[in-house]
Amino acid sequence: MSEPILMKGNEAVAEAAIAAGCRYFFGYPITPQSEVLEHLARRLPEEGGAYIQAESEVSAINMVFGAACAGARVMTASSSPGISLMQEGISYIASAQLPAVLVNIMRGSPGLGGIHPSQADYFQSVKGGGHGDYKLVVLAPSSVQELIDHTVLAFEIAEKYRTPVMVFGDAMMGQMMEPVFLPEAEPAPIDRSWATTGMKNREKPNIIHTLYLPADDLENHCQRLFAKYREIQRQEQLHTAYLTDDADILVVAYGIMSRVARAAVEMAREDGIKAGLFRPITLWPFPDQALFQAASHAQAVITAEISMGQMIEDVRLAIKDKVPVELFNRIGLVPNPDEIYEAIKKKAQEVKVSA
Amino acid sequence: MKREFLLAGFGGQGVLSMGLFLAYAGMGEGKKVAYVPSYGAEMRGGTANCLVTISDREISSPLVSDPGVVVVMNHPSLLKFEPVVRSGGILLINSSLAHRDTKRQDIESYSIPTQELANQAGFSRGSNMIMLGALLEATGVVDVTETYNYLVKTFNGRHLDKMPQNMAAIQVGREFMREYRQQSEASIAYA
Amino acid sequence: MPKGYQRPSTLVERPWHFCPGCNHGIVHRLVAEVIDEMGLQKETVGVGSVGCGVFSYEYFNFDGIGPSHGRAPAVATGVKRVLPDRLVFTYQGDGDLAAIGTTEMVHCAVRGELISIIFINNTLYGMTGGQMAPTTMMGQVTTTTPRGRGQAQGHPFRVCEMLATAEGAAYVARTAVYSPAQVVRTKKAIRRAFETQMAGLGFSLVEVLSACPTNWGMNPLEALKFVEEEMTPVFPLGELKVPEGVK
Amino acid sequence: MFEVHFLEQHCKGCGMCVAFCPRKIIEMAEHTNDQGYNPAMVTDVSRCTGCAICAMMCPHVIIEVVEGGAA
Repeated sequence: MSEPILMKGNEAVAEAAIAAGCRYFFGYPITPQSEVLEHLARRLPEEGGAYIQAESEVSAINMVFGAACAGARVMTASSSPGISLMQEGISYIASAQLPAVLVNIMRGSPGLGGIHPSQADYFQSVKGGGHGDYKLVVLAPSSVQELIDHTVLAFEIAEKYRTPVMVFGDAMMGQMMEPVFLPEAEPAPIDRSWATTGMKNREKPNIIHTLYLPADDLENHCQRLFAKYREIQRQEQLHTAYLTDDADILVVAYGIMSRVARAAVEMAREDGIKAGLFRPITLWPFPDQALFQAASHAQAVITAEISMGQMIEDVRLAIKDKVPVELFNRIGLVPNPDEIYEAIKKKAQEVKVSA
Repeated sequence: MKREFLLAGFGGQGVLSMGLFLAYAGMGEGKKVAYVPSYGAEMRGGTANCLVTISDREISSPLVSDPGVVVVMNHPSLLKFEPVVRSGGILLINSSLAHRDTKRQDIESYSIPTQELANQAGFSRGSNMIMLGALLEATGVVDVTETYNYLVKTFNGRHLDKMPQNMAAIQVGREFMREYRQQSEASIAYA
Repeated sequence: MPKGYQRPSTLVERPWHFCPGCNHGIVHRLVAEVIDEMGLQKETVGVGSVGCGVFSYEYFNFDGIGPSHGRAPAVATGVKRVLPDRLVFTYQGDGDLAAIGTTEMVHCAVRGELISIIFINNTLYGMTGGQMAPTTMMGQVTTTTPRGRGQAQGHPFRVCEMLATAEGAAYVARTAVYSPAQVVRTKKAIRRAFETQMAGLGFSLVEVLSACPTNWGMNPLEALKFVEEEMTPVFPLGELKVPEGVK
Repeated sequence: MFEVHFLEQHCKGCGMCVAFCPRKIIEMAEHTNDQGYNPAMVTDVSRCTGCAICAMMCPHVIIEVVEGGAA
């Protein structure tokens, strides 16, 4: 293995895309993800690819649509308000069954919000965002290395199922630096005989569209999409469970919050409180059965989020309201571990499991 | 062994590059590191601080509420971050811009006139490296020679033109801190 | 002059969804003829639009994409950057191009993107039932300007004149199809647009003034007369910009 | 000299070919096609010069003019 490189999250995403064989990027500057653009504006021409700074996120996502139609491995990145503008395009990409990777370096919202770390786009991406019956695969890395690994994985899933995949980061992960290893191999190329590349040796034209005027056609189309989504749910769920087997208090957190929560769980264990951490890595498909399992011993569940509480709804659905689920949350910052630890301690006393 | 460093000052003082240097130094010894910058609203001239963690094990949280080592490069940073130093930890104060010593009794604290030292060293923009030298001496977190070799290898020719100046400033900072500690030990011995 | 006429092989033989006398069909055919003549059928990727042009991918016998409303120039940009040697064009109406898709169209031109836009101007939204478009003329009655377009609804948008100021736009022309002579000119303009693109000279756009008998409430011949007499004074015909390479 | 073929079932009876034929040899038929339109037809093909203006103006691309046939 080669030497590790110290990299900022945003640059890591950009380099991971290149390592994954992505040569086309279309984006629009927005804090706190602009380094992704800046890095690729420099690097993609060196790699024989194309970078365009679009006139808006609306344009950027449609350039992604076009490049994906043309059979390219393609990515865009933005931050919350920009991702909102891309929702229309995401719905079209999902319906047209195009592979594309989207990165959301989340910032505080609603509205212009702030430029601080946030996890408030969970509903937007996990539950829909764009119009219509579609699903977006959402990956939630928690370190700079995982930003890299999950960007590569995102391309693999996107191409395997011909579907858009989103990678969640946040303002802190975009800016923080950690030592990383870049992947050595890019995902294997897939069959792209469906792409609109000009007919060349084909007799029949390839058509990529999202219009199904006869009701039957639309129903069949949605059924086909959802057969694919069910397959993704079966095959692609990812999570980690840390000290959950005997956990009285189960903390559920994803992304950067799962790192802080893990430290809080360690503090609790040192003090004799049996705490555990369940971390969903795929937010859709949500690892609900694994979470149900991980909560089997729990007397209480705390979800820790940098939002007013969004994932908590999926957590409640997953554990079927067997035990109370409460929210620990902060807005505009990543809390320190002791804040979550205090919440664990308080809960442990309430349910009388504290040491 | 896990150590957290909070470095704070105003934008343009080189606080972030001090943190980066520290992170690279940790990597040079094969340790796990995390570097979290936090910017003010302004890109230049605003407040700047960063948190660096160097650890033998996987770093779970890159954030802590009570870092063991805190560097304050100006007075507002002293006021803001003096209270967060972990009890028994180290506070390094840039006395060129902070107007008092620490009021806390439960920590080790050193006041370093970084600007004056930088001027004497003929590298007036090097106060951050003076402070870094003092920090390395006070904490012994890394082997400085190893760091130098690692950086030369990592940067692969880039940014290396300023390395001799930076290393000289770091050396001045280290020597100042060494004498500072000898004197304080001596004065403790007298008392 | 060659005699006779055969359908271009680049057109799929199927009934159009267009209304009787709608000029979309003529323009579709001209695009297909030019692509046939240039031998580019297997090298072309067409990008449609939303509106009456929405089914263009079903009529052309080459690779086609149906994008969202107004975004065709952005989609075409994505295709062209990946496949720089293909002929990539969009086919858009005035609602799609001059209202919701103005940004995409303008910036495509400004970037000098090597794509061509075939722009159908029939002064209103045809597919949704004849509402006012940016190109609706002053005093013109539409379903959303029941008393005629007035000051309160703004003024007609002259796309070609605006785009001609963009340095990236190499070929900009406005034509019509209300007579055989104009049909010939339109075909020549489409060919020049495609040649501009394939020669790498810059962005190209052909605006075709087009009759909408149904929503104008006219018979097809009255509608052609309306284009000639009412539209051309507001939207003057001609080549606004021609690069040296295709003259 | 020329044959004028109409793809009768695709004709929408707009009458543009009728209006633009320089020889005035195209008319709308009395009968309707499956779509319910009166399709265009040639009345006296022997007078056709093969100029193909009918095809040029046809918005539904249903006309082909080919050389040959019984003169």
